[in-house]
Amino acid sequence: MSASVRGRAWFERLTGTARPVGGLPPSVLAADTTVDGHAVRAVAVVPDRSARFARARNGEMGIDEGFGVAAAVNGTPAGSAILAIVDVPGQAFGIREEAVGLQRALAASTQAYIRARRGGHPVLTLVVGKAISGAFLAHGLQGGWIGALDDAEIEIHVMSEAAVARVTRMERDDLARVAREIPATARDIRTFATFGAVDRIFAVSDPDAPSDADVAEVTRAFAEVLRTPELARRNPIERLDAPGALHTRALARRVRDELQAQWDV
Amino acid sequence: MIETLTYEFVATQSVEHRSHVGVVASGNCEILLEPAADGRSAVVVRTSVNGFGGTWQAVLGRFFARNPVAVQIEINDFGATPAVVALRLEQALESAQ
Amino acid sequence: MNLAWNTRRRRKQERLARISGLVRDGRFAASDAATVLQELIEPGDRVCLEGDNQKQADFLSRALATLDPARVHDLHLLISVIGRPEHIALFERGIASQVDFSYSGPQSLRLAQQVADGRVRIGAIHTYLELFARYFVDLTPDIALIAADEADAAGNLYTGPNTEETPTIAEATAFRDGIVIVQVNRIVDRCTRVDIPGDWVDLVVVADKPYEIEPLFTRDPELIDDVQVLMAMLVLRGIYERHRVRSLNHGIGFDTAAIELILPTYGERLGLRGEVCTHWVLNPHPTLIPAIESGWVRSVHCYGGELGMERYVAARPDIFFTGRDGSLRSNRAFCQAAGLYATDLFIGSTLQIDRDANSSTATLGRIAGFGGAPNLGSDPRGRRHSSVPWLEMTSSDEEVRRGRKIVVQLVETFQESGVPTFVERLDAVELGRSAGLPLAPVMIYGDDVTHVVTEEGVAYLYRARDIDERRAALAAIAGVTKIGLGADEGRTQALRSSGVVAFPEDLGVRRNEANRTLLAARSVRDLVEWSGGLYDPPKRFRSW
Amino acid sequence: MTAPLLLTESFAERGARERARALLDPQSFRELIGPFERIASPYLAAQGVVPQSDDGTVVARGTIAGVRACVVATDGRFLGGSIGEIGGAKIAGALELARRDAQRGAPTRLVLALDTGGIRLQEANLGILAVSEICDAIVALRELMPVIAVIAGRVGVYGGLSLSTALCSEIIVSEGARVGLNGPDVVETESGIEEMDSSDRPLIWGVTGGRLRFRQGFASELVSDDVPAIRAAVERAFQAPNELGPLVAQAFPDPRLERDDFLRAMEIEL
Repeated sequence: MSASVRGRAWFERLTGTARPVGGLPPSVLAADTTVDGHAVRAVAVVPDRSARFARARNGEMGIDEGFGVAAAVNGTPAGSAILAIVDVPGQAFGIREEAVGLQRALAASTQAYIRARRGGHPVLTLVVGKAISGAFLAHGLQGGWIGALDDAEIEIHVMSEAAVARVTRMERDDLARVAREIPATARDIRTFATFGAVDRIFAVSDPDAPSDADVAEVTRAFAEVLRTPELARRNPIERLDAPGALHTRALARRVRDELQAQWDV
Repeated sequence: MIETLTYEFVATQSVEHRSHVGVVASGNCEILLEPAADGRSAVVVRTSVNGFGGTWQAVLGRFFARNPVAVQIEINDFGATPAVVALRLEQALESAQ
Repeated sequence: MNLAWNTRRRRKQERLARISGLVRDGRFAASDAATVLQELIEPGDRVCLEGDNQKQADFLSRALATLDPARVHDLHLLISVIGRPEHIALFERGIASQVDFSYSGPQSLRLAQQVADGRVRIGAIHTYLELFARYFVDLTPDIALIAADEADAAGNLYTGPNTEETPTIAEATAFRDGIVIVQVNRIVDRCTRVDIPGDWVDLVVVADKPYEIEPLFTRDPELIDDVQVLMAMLVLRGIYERHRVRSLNHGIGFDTAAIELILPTYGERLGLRGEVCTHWVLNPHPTLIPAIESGWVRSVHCYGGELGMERYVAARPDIFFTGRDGSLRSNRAFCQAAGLYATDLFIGSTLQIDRDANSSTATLGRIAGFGGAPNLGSDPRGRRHSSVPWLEMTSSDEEVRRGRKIVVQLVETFQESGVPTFVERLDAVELGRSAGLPLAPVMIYGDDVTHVVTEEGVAYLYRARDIDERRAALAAIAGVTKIGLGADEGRTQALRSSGVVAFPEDLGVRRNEANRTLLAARSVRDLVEWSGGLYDPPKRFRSW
Repeated sequence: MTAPLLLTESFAERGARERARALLDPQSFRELIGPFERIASPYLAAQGVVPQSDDGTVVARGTIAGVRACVVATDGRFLGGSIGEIGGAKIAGALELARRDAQRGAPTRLVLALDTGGIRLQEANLGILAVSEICDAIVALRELMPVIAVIAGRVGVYGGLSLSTALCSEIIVSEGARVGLNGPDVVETESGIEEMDSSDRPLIWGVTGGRLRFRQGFASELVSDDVPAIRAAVERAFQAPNELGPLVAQAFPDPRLERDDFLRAMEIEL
């Protein structure tokens, strides 16, 4: 796998000369910057060729990344918003990670985002690359406001296509056909957005090397959100009320309604 | 893909309750059984193993020949053998009586 | 006429002289194995290669397969189980051209191909006991390649819990001037116990690694399903309880494992402990542990051992046949004889059964054989001791009468994926024809079968008055197979009334009770717990 | 002759519904959105899979030790206990309602009896969204009262739900259960058989089994596969202090060690 450059590129363009937050593993970037006068701590997970866990060198969420992102988020200064820049090809697929307990490391960052958001920090997410599975759950999907680039390289799913093929015993062609027929199995950002979790899709000129205009547009959008910070403090359940979700997630809504109706006798 | 089969049988007896047994797991099936009123039984089978309509007919025919109960049955099948199906049917009926 | 009475002995001395330079104190080096075999073995020799059900003389078989076919060819291979790839390589490479055997499970497909290609001719597919018997008549080995755990300086051998057929092969070879070559795992000062005396042994080699052994008799209780529990209940009530079966042999399937596992639960409730299933002829099945621990079992004699059961068996010498060292002594020949003559019941499964209850596990394109089942699943006409179940199988009131062994076939009416078990004609018939065998490979002949059990009920075939009633009884429990659909409802009712057929309700077996909670152990972990930690299952069976 | 095993009531043997029933006080079981309401996945048939009428997830109300309770149980036998739109909404919805009850001063004890291989591939996008809601709802409920996870099935917990499990206040595991993020076959597919041989059962249980998770302090109780033992553990768990601090890394060996040396340093038997 060739390591993606996007996470770092967007992080650097969006944080500029801001001083990096120290004490984090090299694969976790964090810096305190400002957007339109609002304090923002940006956090990204990037490839680190010399990471001590061999299975977490291409930007995957591993042990150090999970606890590292958690530390970065937990250390957010009071009053500051958080920006998660997402380009994560997946969690680390390693036996050492499993033995140590990768679920706990990724729960650490998940919980950090949740508590930050529920504690009043606006949490924004910008998906600039892959957002796969446990890695996305642990870094990005707990954002109160989620934006994404409009780009074919962006992939959102729970498992690589090869692994899906193995587990479901379906051919790649069949998987592609199913993805067209059943949006729930698609891997592209536009389809994902129909479920109500994506608030904004940005058309950019070069996702790998964002232009000044690209950065300006994204920054403008952030500023808008931060002027109405409750937009970035929305809890995930509120996505069910997004206009798209009324239709695409009707079944989930119905289950909740039924549960509520039957909860007490 | 999934095959859906429907069957009807004449019934003379009734059951008290509805019942639910089994699970959609390999070699197994889920059965939902509900009382029906009109002296007829209706069965819907959904199965991932195609081409065994005759076997289903025979298994269900034998079950209703022994137990002419007026019920609606829904079977969600994942390759259960006739032995498993027959056992689950008996279990569903016993729970419903 | 110039008569010589010791040609075999002389030839043996000549052969051994050819390799004397490579042998020291009766041993040769592993690196010389191929050379030694090449010098000793002559074209056309009968070579008995120890390939047991479990234990394999794999070092020697690998060496044999590397020999130069220009020098060593047309061997007549004698082997219980054709189980390893290099066994087939012997035919592929032209080293052996004829084979007499019992079973070829894992290599059955490749064996059929070799036969079709004309590279090997099958003498016969035997039962184990039959093959061993022929070693003492017309198939005496010139060379025996066997495996043992330990050898001492005098060539005494310890063959461990998996002694299986090693002594039989060694005896047949050694006492008619064949050459006995043993691969051992190690040389010791003093054998743990002597299973084979050193003067039956000619040559010893320490193998490059311990012999291969497979845990063939471990059935994970997690994989037993409710239908198998139902059939186990039917067997217990409809056969064991009814006929008071004390001595018996079980096949190795999950359905017979289910019977073993409901003895301490369902059997206990029926008050059958001490009344049935007391004396067993059986490998040390882990699934028998709960019954042993609950006091059901008086004795178990074994064909072979089972990986992981060593410590448990050693700790239960009242039950198992064990040596002074404490470990199991198995012997396939004696155990097969015991199963034939001294047990009242055999029960096992099959893949196909026809309307006359002939059964076979043979499928097209494979030549598998049946191992011990045809022997155990047959009525020994030479039996002269009586027992209640044996006598119950016949109803003659004449002055001179005999009893009959109970032979049970236990099958679900359909296999997984909708394949019927009851068939119009066994695949074995076509298979026998296409492989040029003089006999269709029938595992158990219908006229030996006394009972057939399916999830539908029990057919008491021994009670049928004639062939027509027999077929009707079988059809009555054949479910919705083509044969079962041919059953006449009225006739079935009559057969139930006359006791030729019994449905679960006739036997007091409730289908709703048929579920896995009746199993005394529901996982391998449970078996370990039952054994008090003495059972040490192989890795592949561990899920904790 | 003593036969203690004959007296145990296996939890792992049961389906989800019977597990929920086993954890609730006798006779208190009441299922919500039961199978006869037939809210089943509409996405499976087109992918060649027969749906199950409860989608493999059971929600049951009742009492635990006399206190209002709700057990959510997933069935590892149906599609590996995978979580799709319906199962996910059942879990998240129950957590949200329990939080509402707690805010109203009439708390409902919530137990997640999970047995799942993770998010259902056939409904991937809906599953991942549901899991993000579940994680959020667990943390939100934990601010008010404990959330207990019981992992004692044949599958254990893998995938996204392993994160949710890690967020619970107390985690009860059995020896036969496993907790990991990536299933062994996924690790083998993605990283090769040298990394993980998915047929090596002792290795799998060694690195993800209940015994290790208990030794690591991830699980608070290691229970035998016995209903009364698990019920007792659940009651104890509701008494434990519900501290909601940050999850921080615990000590582990240098990951640059060779695989087997690393595992041995963790005292994992190979």
